[in-house]
Amino acid sequence: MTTFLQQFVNAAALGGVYALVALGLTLVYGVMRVPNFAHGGLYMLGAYFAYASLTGLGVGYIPAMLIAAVLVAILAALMERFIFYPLRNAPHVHPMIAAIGVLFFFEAAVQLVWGPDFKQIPEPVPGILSVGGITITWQRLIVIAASVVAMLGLNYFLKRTLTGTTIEALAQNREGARLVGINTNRAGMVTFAISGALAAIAACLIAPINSVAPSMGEVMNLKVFAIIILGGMGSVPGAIVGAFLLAFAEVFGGYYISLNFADVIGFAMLVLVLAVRPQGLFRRGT
Amino acid sequence: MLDVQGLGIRFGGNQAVQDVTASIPAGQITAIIGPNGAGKSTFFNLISGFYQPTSGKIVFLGEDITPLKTHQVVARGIARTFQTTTIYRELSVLENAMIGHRVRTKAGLLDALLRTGREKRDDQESRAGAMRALERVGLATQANRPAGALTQEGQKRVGIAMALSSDPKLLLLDEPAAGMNPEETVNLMALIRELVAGGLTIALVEHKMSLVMGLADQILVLHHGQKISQGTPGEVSRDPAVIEAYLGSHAHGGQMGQSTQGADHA
Amino acid sequence: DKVVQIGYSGPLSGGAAFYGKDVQSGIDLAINDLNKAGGIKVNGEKVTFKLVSLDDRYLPNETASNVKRLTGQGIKYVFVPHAGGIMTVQPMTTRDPEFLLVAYSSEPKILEANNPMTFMLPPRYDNYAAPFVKTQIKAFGKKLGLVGTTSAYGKQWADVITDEWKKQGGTVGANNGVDYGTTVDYSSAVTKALAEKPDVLFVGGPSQPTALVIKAAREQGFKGGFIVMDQAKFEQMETMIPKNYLDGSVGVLPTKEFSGTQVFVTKYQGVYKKIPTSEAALNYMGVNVLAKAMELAGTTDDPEKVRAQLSAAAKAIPQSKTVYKLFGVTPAGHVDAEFIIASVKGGKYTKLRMEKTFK
Amino acid sequence: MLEVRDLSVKYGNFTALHGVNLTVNPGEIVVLLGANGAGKSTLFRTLSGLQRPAGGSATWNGTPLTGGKPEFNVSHGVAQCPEGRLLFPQLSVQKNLRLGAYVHRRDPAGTEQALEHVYSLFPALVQKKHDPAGSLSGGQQQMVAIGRALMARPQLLLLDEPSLGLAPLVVEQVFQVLQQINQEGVSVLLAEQNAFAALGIAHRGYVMESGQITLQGTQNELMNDDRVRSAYLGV
Amino acid sequence: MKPGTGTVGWIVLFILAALLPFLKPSSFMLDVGTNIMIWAMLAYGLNVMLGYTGLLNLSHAGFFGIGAYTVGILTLKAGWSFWLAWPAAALLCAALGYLLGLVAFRTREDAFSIFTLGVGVIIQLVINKWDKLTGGNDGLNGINPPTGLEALSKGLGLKLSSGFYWLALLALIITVIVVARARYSTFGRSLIAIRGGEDLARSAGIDVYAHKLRAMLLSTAIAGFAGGVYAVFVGFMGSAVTGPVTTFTTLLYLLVGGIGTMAGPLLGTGLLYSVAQSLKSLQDYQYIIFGPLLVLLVMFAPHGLVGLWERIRAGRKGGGHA
Ligand SMILES: Nc1ncnc2c1ncn2[C@@H]1O[C@H](COP(=O)(O)OP(=O)(O)OP(=O)(O)O)[C@@H](O)[C@H]1O
Ligand SMILES: Nc1ncnc2c1ncn2[C@@H]1O[C@H](COP(=O)(O)OP(=O)(O)OP(=O)(O)O)[C@@H](O)[C@H]1O
Ligand SMILES: [Mg+2]
Ligand SMILES: [Mg+2]
Repeated sequence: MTTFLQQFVNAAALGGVYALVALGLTLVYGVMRVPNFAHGGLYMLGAYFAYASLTGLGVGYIPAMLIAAVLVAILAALMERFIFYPLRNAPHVHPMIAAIGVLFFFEAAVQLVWGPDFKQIPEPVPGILSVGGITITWQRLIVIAASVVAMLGLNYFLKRTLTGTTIEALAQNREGARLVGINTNRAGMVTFAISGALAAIAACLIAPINSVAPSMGEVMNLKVFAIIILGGMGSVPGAIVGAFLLAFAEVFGGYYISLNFADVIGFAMLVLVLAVRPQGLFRRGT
Repeated sequence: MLDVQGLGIRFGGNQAVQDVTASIPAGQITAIIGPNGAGKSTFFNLISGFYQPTSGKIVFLGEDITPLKTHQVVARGIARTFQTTTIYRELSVLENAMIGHRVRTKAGLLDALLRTGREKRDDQESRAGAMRALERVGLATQANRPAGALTQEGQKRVGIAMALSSDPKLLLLDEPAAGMNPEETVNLMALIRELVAGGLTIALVEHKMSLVMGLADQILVLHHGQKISQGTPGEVSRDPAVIEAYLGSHAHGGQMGQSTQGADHA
Repeated sequence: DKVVQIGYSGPLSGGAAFYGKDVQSGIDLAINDLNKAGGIKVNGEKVTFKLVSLDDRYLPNETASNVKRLTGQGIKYVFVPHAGGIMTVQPMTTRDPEFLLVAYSSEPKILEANNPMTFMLPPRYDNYAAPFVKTQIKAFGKKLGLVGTTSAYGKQWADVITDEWKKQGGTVGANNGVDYGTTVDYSSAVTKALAEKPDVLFVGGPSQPTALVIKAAREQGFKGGFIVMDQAKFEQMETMIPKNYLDGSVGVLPTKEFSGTQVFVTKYQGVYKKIPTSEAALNYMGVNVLAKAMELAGTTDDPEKVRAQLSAAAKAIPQSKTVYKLFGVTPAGHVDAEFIIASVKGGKYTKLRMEKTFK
Repeated sequence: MLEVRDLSVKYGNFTALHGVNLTVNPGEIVVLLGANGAGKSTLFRTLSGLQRPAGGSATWNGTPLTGGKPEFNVSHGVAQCPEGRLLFPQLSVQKNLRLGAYVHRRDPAGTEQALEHVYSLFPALVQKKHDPAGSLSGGQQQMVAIGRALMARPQLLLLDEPSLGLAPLVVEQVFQVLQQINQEGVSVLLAEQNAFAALGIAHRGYVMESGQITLQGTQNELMNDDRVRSAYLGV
Repeated sequence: MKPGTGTVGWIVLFILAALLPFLKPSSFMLDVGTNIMIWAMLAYGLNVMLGYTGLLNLSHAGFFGIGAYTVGILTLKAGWSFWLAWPAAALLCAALGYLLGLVAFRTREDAFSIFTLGVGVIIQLVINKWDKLTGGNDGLNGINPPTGLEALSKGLGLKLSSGFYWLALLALIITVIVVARARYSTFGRSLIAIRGGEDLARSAGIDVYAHKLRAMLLSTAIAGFAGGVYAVFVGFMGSAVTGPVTTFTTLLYLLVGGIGTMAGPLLGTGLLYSVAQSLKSLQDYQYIIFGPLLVLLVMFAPHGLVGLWERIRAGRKGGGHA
């Protein structure tokens, strides 16, 4: 029983990690339909910028996170301006390939600057919480909480604020959006900037749990794309449910079946869900 | 030719088509009219197998086609066009029509790979069938132009040619005259008449009363998904329910434009 | 004057780049040392070296391609640091053109291929099993849990340790290995392994994830010992997690703790600003042995002759050039050196004795 | 006042408009007639800033409209109900309409009022307000498009074939409303295939052929012009 | 549209390519040539789905792997001749592709891509974990060259690498013929219709589902066919090449060459593979250059090399379509 509960907590923490990364992507992929494969790269850069701020500038954890968020946001906005915007009318695979090119570039650049070795970001709140034999580190609790907060915030932003609606409108019909007076250039950049900032914040929160390495984004990339489709494109609650679902499938699949096949189980569940509900969990069928 | 019985479909809480029983007689032109959102396009979508009805039955030439998939319905001889012009803009006019002919050919992947006699025959037949259709709509000379380069009206004709090349017995046209000026509308009416004279049965949805009144042998009126009237143009345009729901002052004028002007000056 | 090119095909980008780079740094350092010292004299001619590196992203087919390219440029000595690549190119060594394959991988199968042109640098990992198991059973108890990485190499390790553990009378729980390269959080694997209440955990993969596994186990209250696979380096792990977490572990002694390695360690740190691991040290050794063998063979063009002189070369050069104490090279092409393992207690490394070594 | 001077527009090497001259005086309804492909939509797109001209100018009360920034044009009082509707298919009808008032986002009260007005004009939309616009029937979508343009509360309203796909009764209403808002001071430029209805409410009109204005005149002049009668009125 | 025009060019190209080994190029050159042809075949297979049918199947490399492993396992463990195992591998992939399609075609667009991505990951992981059959992480080592290949090369006074080169060329020629025939046929035109718009194709009377299934079958068969050559060529099979990364690489080749074109897959693979090889010596800088290069290619040659060529040929005549 303790083991079961411990696994439950583990799954929740992993779900939090997935959700945090997926939420940043929801905005550009789920809503704007831009398959930004460089999102994993932005996530990775976020971790490195924070690392550099911590070790190079000697600032604290929170300032480092803010610096990283701002830098990555700027970078993401520039990407929108110079790559995705010009490709807005091209078929889907074009921006996807361009994004992969950017990802290659980011990884190589980071390796050149910081080397290929793993880096450490220490936990800002070290220590563990232990209740009745169940343990969880504070950092993981923070991740879970942050993912829920980010989800609520993002959902509110998209569904209840005008800027949010603007983003959705822009994604669904760019000309229509311009025609009602939306500055689509700016809105597009703002959207990417928000997504970039979310990626960086996610990276800063997750880095102390996992490692900081040039390939850290790649590992996440496929999973978070899958999560967004699993939850239903454009649905923020869907993304978070998808994230936790995948995490639980992996953890409990690994626990009851075989750890060797944990990843297989995760993707098998994805495939299964899509076979039954092709439009994802949270989107109404058309 | 086509009989529907108790046909209905709901989208969530919205009963878009409800308990419609009607028939489309062979060799005639049946017009379907009704206010916006009455369920006309949905009615066509049901017949062509695009949507599965939630109730009712569709019988075509004595066969129950309700459960059939769209391509099977087309194979039985029902073709259609869409309300907004949808064609393959980047393909040539001829290719568009050839795609429409696909349902009459059998050659598959294996035939393609082995270049069998069937493949060669089917290919020639597609070309011939497509050209026949293009001639019928008057586009034969434009066969090799990209369809997207044609005018709106030309594109509408491409859409009709695509439907015609499947050798249909029944043709469903959804607002074929939308966006056409009076002159073009008259041309279209002539085309439709010709098609019917050639043995085709046509059902069409249209808001242009000049066309409807000038062409239809029979009119079916939908409102809120239900059939509220059916009859000859004369009968329908005198039906108070139809006037109330749809025609308004147009009931008495032939040309809708004139009556608007009249209302204006009133 | 003559320049001899040394080929290298390893992962220089992607998830394993850190590993490929570490290996490359050892080769590079040795070549620079040799060149700075004015090169070597072969048959009266001055010979310097040049490294030609190609990225293979850890993919054996890329390694094969790279090796063809390198040998096509007339290169006769190629370093490859992963078992998959090594075994893919082994059959090519004796085809025209011939070349000497310097293999950096502790996989015993490399030797089983009986390839006459292979020169294998690290000790076989099956050497470690017996002393590791003996120490940990004695110190902690008879129940073993497995949370190693699931790379080819990690799985072999797990098998060897399992066999040895049973042989010495212990019991082994289910294998809860996970891929250290792609796993985002190790907690659940650790939880599963700990559910069987093991006394000792087998862990290991690259240092950083290994440290995270150890951390997760300690955080979940594990008090027992660890058997750490040779791929993970204590000297790197101790910078990542609290040192006391490592207490009760057995693994390979950090390079800097070997006697006589200080010269190398200082030199390496001066250039690369980081602690050298055995990746760098063994490849540094490999290049030096190779160079010496060329001197002894009196040729740089005939890899077969050079190969024949490897053992003599190993014995002829000082420890400053081999880093570790070398006894020679076996006829099968395997380095015969003193390799020491250690257990950690109170942050200190205690050397363990090896009773018998496979060569 | 809308002043279009020698406006030319090119798509690649194809010239869609050749030096078009046209004016809409304050408070006027002006109709633009033309066959398919004449260039009407091109002119409208240019006036909204969606298309950059190759030459010439277009100004609204002296403000140039040709800067290629639609948002600028809308905020200066020029709104369009475009060909092809350009709705946001997955957003609800209500959100589509509200976005029409994007330039008035600092005036929520005015927006609410406009919204009420649009709903009263198209009661069919009331029960659809929470449905995604893409699920509506063709005619209902056209209503949303017109409604969205009205939401911007423009001084100059550009309508590109607003009656497309609308039931006759609704067309009648739309034209009545156009007259009504025109009387409230809004200038209207209207492209229509339904020439009778359009000329019926217009003060003046232009005829465009192959990207050029070939005829212009008052309502009466056009109504009685033989060419117009045969080509556009179908008599 | 007219298959006639290009045919002569293709024949000349293939004859020249077949003569290349007699110029005695280095074995590395031949190796590059062989690699290009194998990956180009994979790209042709992907093109059948993406270029003609408009669906991005991200499990494509999985079928390449299944084909390769089938050849590896059948020749190594069951003692089959390569010449028998090879077609068997293609057939197996066709059958599996068909089965996958039965389920996968319930989804559309991005969901289809992600669905197949999941399948691709599963295929790779299963290959990786099924130690008994596939050798797991160790892979399959020592897959022998096809019988007769060495004798053929030696007989002509050439090395084995020439033999592999010809084998790949033969396979490529077969692939190109098959793909060309499929494309320029009644069947192929229907695929193009599906790519242009599924709903429209359906209402035009095309059995969309059945056509997609057949396209998938053809595409995966080609992938397996390419995999078979790969297995004997490298002589070693590891699971790494069977994963989505390989699919993405192939996608790159296809995009750079020109999606939906006949020459695109070969051109794109040829260019990118060579560029990647020449960048290799730059080591740390290879992706610093390769990444932006991709971005530039996508932005300034959106229709790939073939599109670029057509634009140049159209010359000053202009007429760029939007
Ligand atoms: N896919 C769908 N999902 C939800 N609602 C739908 C869908 N298709 C149609 N409807 C609804 O069904 C009703 C009928 O629509 P339909 O398109 O059949 O109308 P119509 O009679 O063709 O109108 P119009 O003359 O404006 O084209 C409308 O209220 C519409 O909103
Ligand atoms: N994006 C474009 N690229 C190239 N040519 C175009 C483009 N848009 C329109 N055209 C061409 O410009 C000409 C004018 O088109 P426009 O849409 O302005 O005509 P219109 O008068 O609105 O016609 P309709 O009554 O069909 O709406 C046509 O010949 C059309 O083919
Ligand atoms: Mg309709
Ligand atoms: Mg127009």
